[in-house]
Amino acid sequence: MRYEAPNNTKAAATLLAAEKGKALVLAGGTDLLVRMKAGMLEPDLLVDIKHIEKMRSIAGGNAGFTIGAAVPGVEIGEHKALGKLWPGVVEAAQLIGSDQVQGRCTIVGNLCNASPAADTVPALIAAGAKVVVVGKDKRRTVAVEKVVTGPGSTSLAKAEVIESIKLPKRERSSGDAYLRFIPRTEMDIAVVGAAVNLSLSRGVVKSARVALGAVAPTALLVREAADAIIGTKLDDAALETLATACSAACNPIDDKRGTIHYRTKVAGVLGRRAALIAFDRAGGKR
Amino acid sequence: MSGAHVSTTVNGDAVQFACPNDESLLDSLRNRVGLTGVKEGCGTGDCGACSITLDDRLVCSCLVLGVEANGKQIGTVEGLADGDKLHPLQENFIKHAALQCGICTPGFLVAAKVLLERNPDPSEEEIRYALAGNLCRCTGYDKIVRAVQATAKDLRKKSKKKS
Amino acid sequence: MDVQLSGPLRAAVGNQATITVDARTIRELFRKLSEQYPDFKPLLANGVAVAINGNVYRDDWSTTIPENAEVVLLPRIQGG
Amino acid sequence: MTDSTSFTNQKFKVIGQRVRRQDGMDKVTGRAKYGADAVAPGQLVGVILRSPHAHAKIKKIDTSKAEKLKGVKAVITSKDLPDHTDGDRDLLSMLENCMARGRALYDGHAVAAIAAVDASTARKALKLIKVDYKVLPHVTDVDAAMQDDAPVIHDWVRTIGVEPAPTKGSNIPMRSEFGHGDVDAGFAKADVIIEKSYKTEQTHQGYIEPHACLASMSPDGSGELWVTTQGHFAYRNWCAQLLGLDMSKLKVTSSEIGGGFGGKTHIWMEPIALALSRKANRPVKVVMSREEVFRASGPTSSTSIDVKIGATKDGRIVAATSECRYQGGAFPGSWAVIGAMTSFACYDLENVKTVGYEVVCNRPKVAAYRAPSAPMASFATESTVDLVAEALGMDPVDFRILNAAKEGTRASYGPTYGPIGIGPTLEAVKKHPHMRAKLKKNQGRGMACGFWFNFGGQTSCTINVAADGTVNLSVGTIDVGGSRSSLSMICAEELGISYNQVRTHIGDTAALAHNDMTDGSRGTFASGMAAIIAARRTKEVLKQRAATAWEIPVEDIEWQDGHAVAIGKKHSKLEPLSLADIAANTENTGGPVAGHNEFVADGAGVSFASHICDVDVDPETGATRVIRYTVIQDAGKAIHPDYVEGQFQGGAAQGIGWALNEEYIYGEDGRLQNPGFLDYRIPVCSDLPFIDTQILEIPNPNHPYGVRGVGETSIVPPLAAVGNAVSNAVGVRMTHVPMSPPRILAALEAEE
Repeated sequence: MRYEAPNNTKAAATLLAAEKGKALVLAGGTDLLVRMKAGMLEPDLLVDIKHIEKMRSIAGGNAGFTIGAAVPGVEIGEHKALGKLWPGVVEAAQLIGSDQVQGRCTIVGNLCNASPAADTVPALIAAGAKVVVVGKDKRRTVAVEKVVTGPGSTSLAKAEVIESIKLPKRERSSGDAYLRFIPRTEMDIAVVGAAVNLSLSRGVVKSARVALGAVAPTALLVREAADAIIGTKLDDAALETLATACSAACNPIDDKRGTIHYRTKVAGVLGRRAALIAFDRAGGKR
Repeated sequence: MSGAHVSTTVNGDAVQFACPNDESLLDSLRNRVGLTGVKEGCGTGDCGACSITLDDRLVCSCLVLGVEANGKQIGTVEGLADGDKLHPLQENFIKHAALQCGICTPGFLVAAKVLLERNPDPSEEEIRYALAGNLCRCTGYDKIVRAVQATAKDLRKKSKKKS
Repeated sequence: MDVQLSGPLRAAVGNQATITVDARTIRELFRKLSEQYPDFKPLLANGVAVAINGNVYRDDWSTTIPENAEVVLLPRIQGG
Repeated sequence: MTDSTSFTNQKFKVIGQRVRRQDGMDKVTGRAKYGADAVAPGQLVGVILRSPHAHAKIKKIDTSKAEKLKGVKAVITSKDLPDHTDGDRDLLSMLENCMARGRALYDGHAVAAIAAVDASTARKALKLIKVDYKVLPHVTDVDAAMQDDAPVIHDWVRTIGVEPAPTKGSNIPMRSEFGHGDVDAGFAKADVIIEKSYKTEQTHQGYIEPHACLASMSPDGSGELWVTTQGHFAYRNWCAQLLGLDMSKLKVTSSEIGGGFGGKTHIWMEPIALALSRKANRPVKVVMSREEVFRASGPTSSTSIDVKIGATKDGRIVAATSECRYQGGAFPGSWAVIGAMTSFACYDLENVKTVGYEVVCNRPKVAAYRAPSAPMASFATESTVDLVAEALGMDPVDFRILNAAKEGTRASYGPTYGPIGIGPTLEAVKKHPHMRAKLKKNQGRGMACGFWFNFGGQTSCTINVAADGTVNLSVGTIDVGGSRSSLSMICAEELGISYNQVRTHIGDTAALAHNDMTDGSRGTFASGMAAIIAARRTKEVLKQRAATAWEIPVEDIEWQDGHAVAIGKKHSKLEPLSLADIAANTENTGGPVAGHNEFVADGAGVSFASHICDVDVDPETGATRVIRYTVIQDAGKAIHPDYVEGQFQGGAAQGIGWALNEEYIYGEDGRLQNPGFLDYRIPVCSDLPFIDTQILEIPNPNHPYGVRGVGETSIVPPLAAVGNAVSNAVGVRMTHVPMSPPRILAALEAEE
């Protein structure tokens, strides 16, 4: 296995394109190295993107943030402006693993690992985030919900690498939240994840996006759940409709982490609870 | 497996080693640098026994490649004491019986040190969540949390005196 | 004296819960039981402990058994 | 007097203090050497190929390609481990468990092994071994394995303990029965009878240090083994027997041990490491991965238990029965026996009958786990006890106090109890402020009792006095949690010197006579008793030396506060001689001074605990948090209270993990689905509150200081304490452990 650490995105894409065998991007490595150790992955080339200056920083503000693909969770947590405007995205990023894992893991890695249970993906989808994809010859921007196509698979071409994540302009009176259910208080993979992002106008929900994780092969954007609360002050009836819509959208599996029945039920519970937090953060009063 | 020559700094000392590209930094530190205080409990980032600092960030050395350490600053449990003077955390772990078998202790000490540098006055809850990445099977964490609380108190007293 | 048996040991002595044996030490007790009940011997190899007046003796066969003592044979179990 | 082990109620100077542990410095600096930390010149890396099938015939193993790979120095299969067991079925099972002999019996069963120059070569070579399997039907569930149509795993298994003796093979190696009185007559008198069935899933000890060893064998049949173990003498004996070696030619040195809890009382890959080393004629280090630890070491039994308890209106239990079905993994064990023995050990019962069934399954061979088998039986009993109390309208603590065993009670497993602590722990529960703390909505409080036997066993130790008057104590019981410090305290107490003048070490198998393992909570009890006797013998030698120096009769000398003192007016001019004074001149008084003891430490006192637990249950998700926990346990006498508390807290934490989240999850294919700390969920720091402790000291009459074992009992009550708390919080009775969120939510929905 070769190890390369290029210092610009183009060079990374070129290395990936030139490799005849299996080439993989190494960001935080918190998933990749575990799989390599288990013998599930045997790459011929690792392209370490942590030496690419552009990918190591968080830029922007109200008009939109750009988070570099190699920024570790701990730095996302330390970014005060980001945490103020996008608390849901930040808390989702902070939920990935322990403090030790936070020192390495990245949200782009969390996305590209393509696990149905990834914590940041529902939060990013709810936020309306996009990713900047760089290939050997061209760049493109893709909505987060279009990146993962199934468990372990993405829409990225072989020579493509994600350079950054872009969060949209933040409107006034907006708030987001992400909640996940895990059996312990830490260190588990989400059994269910729910993210809600909403904006208010005169105390009424003007726009909303609701996304769920770990309840289907990919994270889901649940429009019916958002529709349930748009135009409301998040009254109990609206919340109940949202919860029902969340549960209805689920298409989960039975596995070692949870049952179909459990996930379906708890998706509604978490959707409701996340909506309440987001509403509160947006300055809403019930 | 092709390999790499790595120049790094471990506990303040310049260190060089050669390793295969797919070797974890944990294995490099244990088998090539000889720092067996860094422990492997799982190899998957779930137990924290291999905790080190990498450029002052807390990480699991099993989730870092040896080759990634090139040009970095590494801190391990072996670097905690200042000569024959133990770090206050080390003192308090002994004093408060915060270890039984001791295999998790190096990881806890490194993680707790990073915590107290970031947050000199953590609540019990903050301590518990900050140390959630370090598994201990012997103590039920009770005396570990108490040792960290005692250290935080000691260090705050000390910095008050200084200022 | 009366010797009470429990667990799988009962089966080795024809499913009796209590038998009468005269013995002054654990060694003598085991010797006599092995002579009288051929099924007892393989169980002895697996381990048998003897409770004499409530104290459990797992190893020392030289332990003496006082007169009128309560004697209970138990499987010699393992700890963690 | 010197060798007496009876309790004497002596006054202590050192015992009971909270001194600094002697291995602390090494353990906080990273210097302590564990199983994987040893290095030998020219050492090879050993790796093991494991079965991916739950049950399969091994038709052929082709190792030729692996052998040809450059850097591979030895490849072994069961052919390299010929049967030296001479008809000993248990020993043969042990050998077969270390490496499959024609059949893989569980997912993870070792099939072949390789020693190579480095890890990547070894891993590459593993992939070159071709195994031709014929997959056989498997069974992993304890109840399913007992059915007539279950695949029979060993055709030679005949159920012991049933009449008539079976002629056909089954998965039930043994039925055992305990009890006394007439349970039918007892139930006939009962006003309330509660009968309930319970299931508990398989858990693992979860020690953080994986199994690791460094083996070095020479062609002349001698060898050395550095290994993480709870019993290096047992490992020595077993490895020598399985490999056909002279025991005395194999020197086993125990490393620091990174947790064991029973899981390191059994050999796994150690004989393989030795066999690889023998074949390669080079040292071989084998370190299990975490996945290997879960798949192929010795977890505890999964169980299925029925309990029936009858009581009269006045709150007396008049009859109780239990049937304990314990899954013991791929080879016969005796785990249900212990379940049956401990089921009702806390209670004073006139009519009681308990039955145990050992069950063989296609899972790894079960090993001991802290008070092995007792937590599951206690879960079933203590849950039912709460139900009976509820049906009678009685307070569950009062109900237990009324029925608790006491001195003179005939235990349900046979013998009559001496002085015991169940009653006092329950009285302490009643008085504890925890019982009066306020609870909020969806919070509940539960309590439960637990029992463990505790063991003594074969023990030897040596005290060596150095020329400056400092002392070494060498013991042969592994220090799993701080016992070296406790033993130094004991030695200091007896010799009348300070704790810092004594240093305790673990001797290797060549340095001391045989010692049983550190299991059954025996480490400090047995080695402590041995050290007391050895120290008293050392004092006799020291007195004799003083007598020689002074040229007076030894009868005129007493040992006081670390000094030989000549008694009587005629000796008034003789200044007392300190231990150091005597030690400085031993060459003139008869040579080096030492004290030994080799004996069987019988008389371990039984131990009881009562736990109180508060939980908070989220009724919408089933998530359960333990918010307050109190352990009250009888220690007999706490030598070092910090480490007694540590045992109480650690056991409680393991029990809480078992109660809420820990379980082996097998797929339909019989493969373990969660062999890692990610999905085998042991409690993390943020899952637990502080665990309060209260040490009771009801002296064990058979120990000079009154010590009882303390290590194991604390894991027994938590399963039921948590279950009873959940029931009191949200009104559902959980009968399946772990009480994971999906199970609690399902129970809540069923209740609706």
